[in-house]
Amino acid sequence: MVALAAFSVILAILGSSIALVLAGRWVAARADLPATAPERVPFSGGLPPEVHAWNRFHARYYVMALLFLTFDMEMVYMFPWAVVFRSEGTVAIGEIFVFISILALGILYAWRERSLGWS
Amino acid sequence: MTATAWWGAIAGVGLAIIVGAYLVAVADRAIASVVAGEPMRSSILAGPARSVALGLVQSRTTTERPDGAAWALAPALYLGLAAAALAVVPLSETLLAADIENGLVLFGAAQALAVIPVFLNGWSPNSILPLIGAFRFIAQALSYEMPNLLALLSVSVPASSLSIHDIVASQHGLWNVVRLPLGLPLFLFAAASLAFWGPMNLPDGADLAGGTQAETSGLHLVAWRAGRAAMLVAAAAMGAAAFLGGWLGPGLPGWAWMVVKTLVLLVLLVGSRHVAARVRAERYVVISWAVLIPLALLNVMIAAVVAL
Amino acid sequence: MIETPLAVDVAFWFFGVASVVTAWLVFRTDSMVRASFYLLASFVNVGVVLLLMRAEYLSLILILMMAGEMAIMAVFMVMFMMNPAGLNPMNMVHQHRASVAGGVATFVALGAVGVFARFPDRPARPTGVTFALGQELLGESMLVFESAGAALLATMIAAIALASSRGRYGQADDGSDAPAFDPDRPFGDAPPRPVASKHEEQAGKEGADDMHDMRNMDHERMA
Amino acid sequence: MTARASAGWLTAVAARAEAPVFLARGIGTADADARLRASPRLRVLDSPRAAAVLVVAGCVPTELAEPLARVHDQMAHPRATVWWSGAGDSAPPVGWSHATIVGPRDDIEAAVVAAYRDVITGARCSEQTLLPDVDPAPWRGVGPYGHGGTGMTGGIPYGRPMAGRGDDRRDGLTLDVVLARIGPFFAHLPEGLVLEVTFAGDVVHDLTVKTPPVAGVDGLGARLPDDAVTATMAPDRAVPVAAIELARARQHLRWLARLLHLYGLDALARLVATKALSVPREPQELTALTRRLERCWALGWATRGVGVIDGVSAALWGGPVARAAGIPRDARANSPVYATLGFQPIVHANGDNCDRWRQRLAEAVQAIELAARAGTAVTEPGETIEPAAPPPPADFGDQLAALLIGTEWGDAVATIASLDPDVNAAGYLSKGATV
Repeated sequence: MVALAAFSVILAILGSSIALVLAGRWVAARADLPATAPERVPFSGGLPPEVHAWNRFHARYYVMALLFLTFDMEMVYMFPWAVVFRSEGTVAIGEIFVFISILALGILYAWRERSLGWS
Repeated sequence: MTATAWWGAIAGVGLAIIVGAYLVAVADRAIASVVAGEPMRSSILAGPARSVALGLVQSRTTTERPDGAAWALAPALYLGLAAAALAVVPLSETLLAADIENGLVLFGAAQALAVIPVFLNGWSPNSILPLIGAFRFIAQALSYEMPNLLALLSVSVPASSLSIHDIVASQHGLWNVVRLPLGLPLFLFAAASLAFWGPMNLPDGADLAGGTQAETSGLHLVAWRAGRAAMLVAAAAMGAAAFLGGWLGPGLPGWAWMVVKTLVLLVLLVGSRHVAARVRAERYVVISWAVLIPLALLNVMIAAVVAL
Repeated sequence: MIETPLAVDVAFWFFGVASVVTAWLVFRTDSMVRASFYLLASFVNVGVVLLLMRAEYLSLILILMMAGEMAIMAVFMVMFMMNPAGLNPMNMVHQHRASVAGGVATFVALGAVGVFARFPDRPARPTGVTFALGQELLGESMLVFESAGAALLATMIAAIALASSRGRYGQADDGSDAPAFDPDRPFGDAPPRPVASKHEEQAGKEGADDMHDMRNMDHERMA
Repeated sequence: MTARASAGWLTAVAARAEAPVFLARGIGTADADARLRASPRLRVLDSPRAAAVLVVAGCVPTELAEPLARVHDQMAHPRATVWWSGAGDSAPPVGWSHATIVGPRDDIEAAVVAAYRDVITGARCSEQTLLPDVDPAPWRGVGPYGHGGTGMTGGIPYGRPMAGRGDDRRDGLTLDVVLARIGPFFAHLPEGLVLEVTFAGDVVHDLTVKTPPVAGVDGLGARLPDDAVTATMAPDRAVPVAAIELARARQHLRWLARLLHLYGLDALARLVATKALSVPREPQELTALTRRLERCWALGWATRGVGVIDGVSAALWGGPVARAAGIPRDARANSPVYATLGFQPIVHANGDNCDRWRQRLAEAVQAIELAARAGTAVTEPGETIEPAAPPPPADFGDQLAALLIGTEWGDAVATIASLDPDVNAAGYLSKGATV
């Protein structure tokens, strides 16, 4: 169970820094006066907004996001391969070469279809 | 792991984050005054402390209908993830906050999770300029997470382990920056992109009037800047451990070498802000997919050949 | 029975319940962004429970992948769902009775497996999970590894072909007429197209096609 | 006296920090930006939220008073205002009685730092809200779903409507388009310019230029020699060439400082701002700066091929924008006194953002050389002077719309900044466009 103690350190660090920042923020905000209506208007140079800023934002990189999903999957296989590579020897080189070239083909196709940038 | 070691680890990482963030602010001001051709002034050392005091004095502004909880969580989660990422990096052979067998994967997970608070910091104020900054950052983080992970992966191949302690130990004879020349520049460029520092500052750029922090002030802004500085410190520390041989080095004790190497990389990362102009979002994303990821894959192949 | 210290039990129950609560919140919240990040929180809690079961690599890689994927899900949900930030009330649950019945049924089934099945009494090895996975990948299930690569390539090319609006040959909808929306022109009844060169034909289109030419103009400038 | 100010030592430390300043640029004070940016004791911010001191530079016409009051209210407490009257010494309107008044020639830096120190330590109380505290979007809870909509859409939730859908120009997805008015005091647009931008994502879907009608600006006709070069005019008196060229160099350096800040190079912006305030006599200093910017490949990489203006529209813009697009039109070319000084117009080729900043930097270096060589040479009366920043063409709005529709917002701001239209000088603001 020794290794779990290391993870408890990580969770404690994460929890304590979140708690510290939220507590500091709460203490600092206690002395603030409540914001009046003009103070709450979002800033865009001085004029009030017409509509809520939250909208169905037309993110232009949706094709690149789909490409990212497949590369995220690739990482799942690459980490274990990296760990056992030295003990497996040359067969592992061949295997990863095939794996990487298949995925590089995907990037080449995406780049040639000009779908990596803003569509 | 005795209780004292447990508390010592947490206090140590907290201290490292605070000192590291302060050093980032001081280095930023020092390099700025050198580039601007001004004489060194005492306010460079005391400046960050004064701006933190200003943050405590200043009130926290809000917008008409924000997503309050998400807005409050954003800087806190970002600082927490930076601290978790730093906790995995060993200071010396024995001084290690969290000796985890898959330390590299945890560092990658912390940097991947760090996308969420930056998006929330831009999404929550319900104001158009931060919103654009938030969506820009997702494009940037998605495309620069791959070179980051692949650069780290190439380092774990010769060490045949994902524990950063073993990776540093595997560099005993030869540092990885020599063995895998492509690795360090790729990693620094990708890490600076994930921390959106300097030329990669798309989400908080001046063309969006401050981007995700356009509606923030007071302690929220101080926490946000501390989180960004902490993420830079984590990236510099990981770069030093993975590529510059961590605590290895003649003469000085282990932890001194690690601190020196981290500071060198930190100054390099911080200095990039005053050297290069901000990139254009579209070109920058295409560069990652078309150039950096193939290079990173090539780097993994080189690591495989080298490690045979 | 595997003897686990108290701290691990407390952590297991805490993160287990947290995972269920955040999964429940996914359907109780109006905002799409909050829904996707509650789902991420639920996955991260499941990741930590995996950690307690000593599957260290699987939990960390789960958290790493889910972070990227939930960010993408948030972007897509905000883009295509109707209520990006929950300012209007949102109700994502349909057929209440059927879904409640389905939920209870699956819980009972899984609970039964959990309680009555005889699990092997061989605790997972504390370290070296990644090493074992690696040997498995390079050993018997190398076929799985390589076919996964081919499957990933197939998904990549399919996603790009379907999603991108313009390929290297130009607009994806060139030559196909948008369905007519005005009632008096029945669907599919495209006006007879004069025989003309491709470029002239686009210029000749009337009405809302200046948008089309604008896009072509952008297209040339973009190329 | 907010309760916070009583924590003595904390405010004392905070008072010695760099004063966060938000600059609201009105009409007439051209070098406000450079003066504040050059000072190491101030930090000029792009958003008023984190600013403690609002500096109002120049005279703010009555139409911009309401947006100015809103920018003032958007600042965090404790806040102070410094009214820096430009050429026309207009006193601040009635609501601003608490502001510090600073004349055009006084030391603005000291005044801002003093105002900041007083307001942080509590010696001067934080300014209250100027606009009436009535909720601008009052209607929140009416209708079956508490917002007047039906089912899960529509209505005015929390008093403001949601964005509507619109067909897209680039990839045809009909998603939301957001109408945003990028206001008169946006840091990187020309003074007083209001852009009504419809965003489809971060791409500009539609753009109309709305500049507020500014009555009474024409009274600024009598321009100081310092700004003689900003308005196309043929003065009936002889003007020393050295004064014209130094003013031209100063105008270009001011503009370059703002552009470098837009691209994130804050330290370089401060360096160029200090050079803009005291224009160096010999050109070596500037040539070193030119080499540094040329070597900064990222600046070229970020600006190459963006905002290309060529052909007819470049000729309409005139001045450095035309010369950067290859049109060698320069009023100085056919003036005899410049011929004696051996003046050759500088021309660049492809008229994109990159060539425009190279053009202006080269012209600044050339202007300093001319000023050094000119000595006491003067222009003849009635000879037209080539303005450093000529007024924008008449159809400024349509030009911008044609140029920027379909581009990403970052490129759009960079392109507008690279044009540097001097909206005030031509009295352009007095054209009847409503906010």
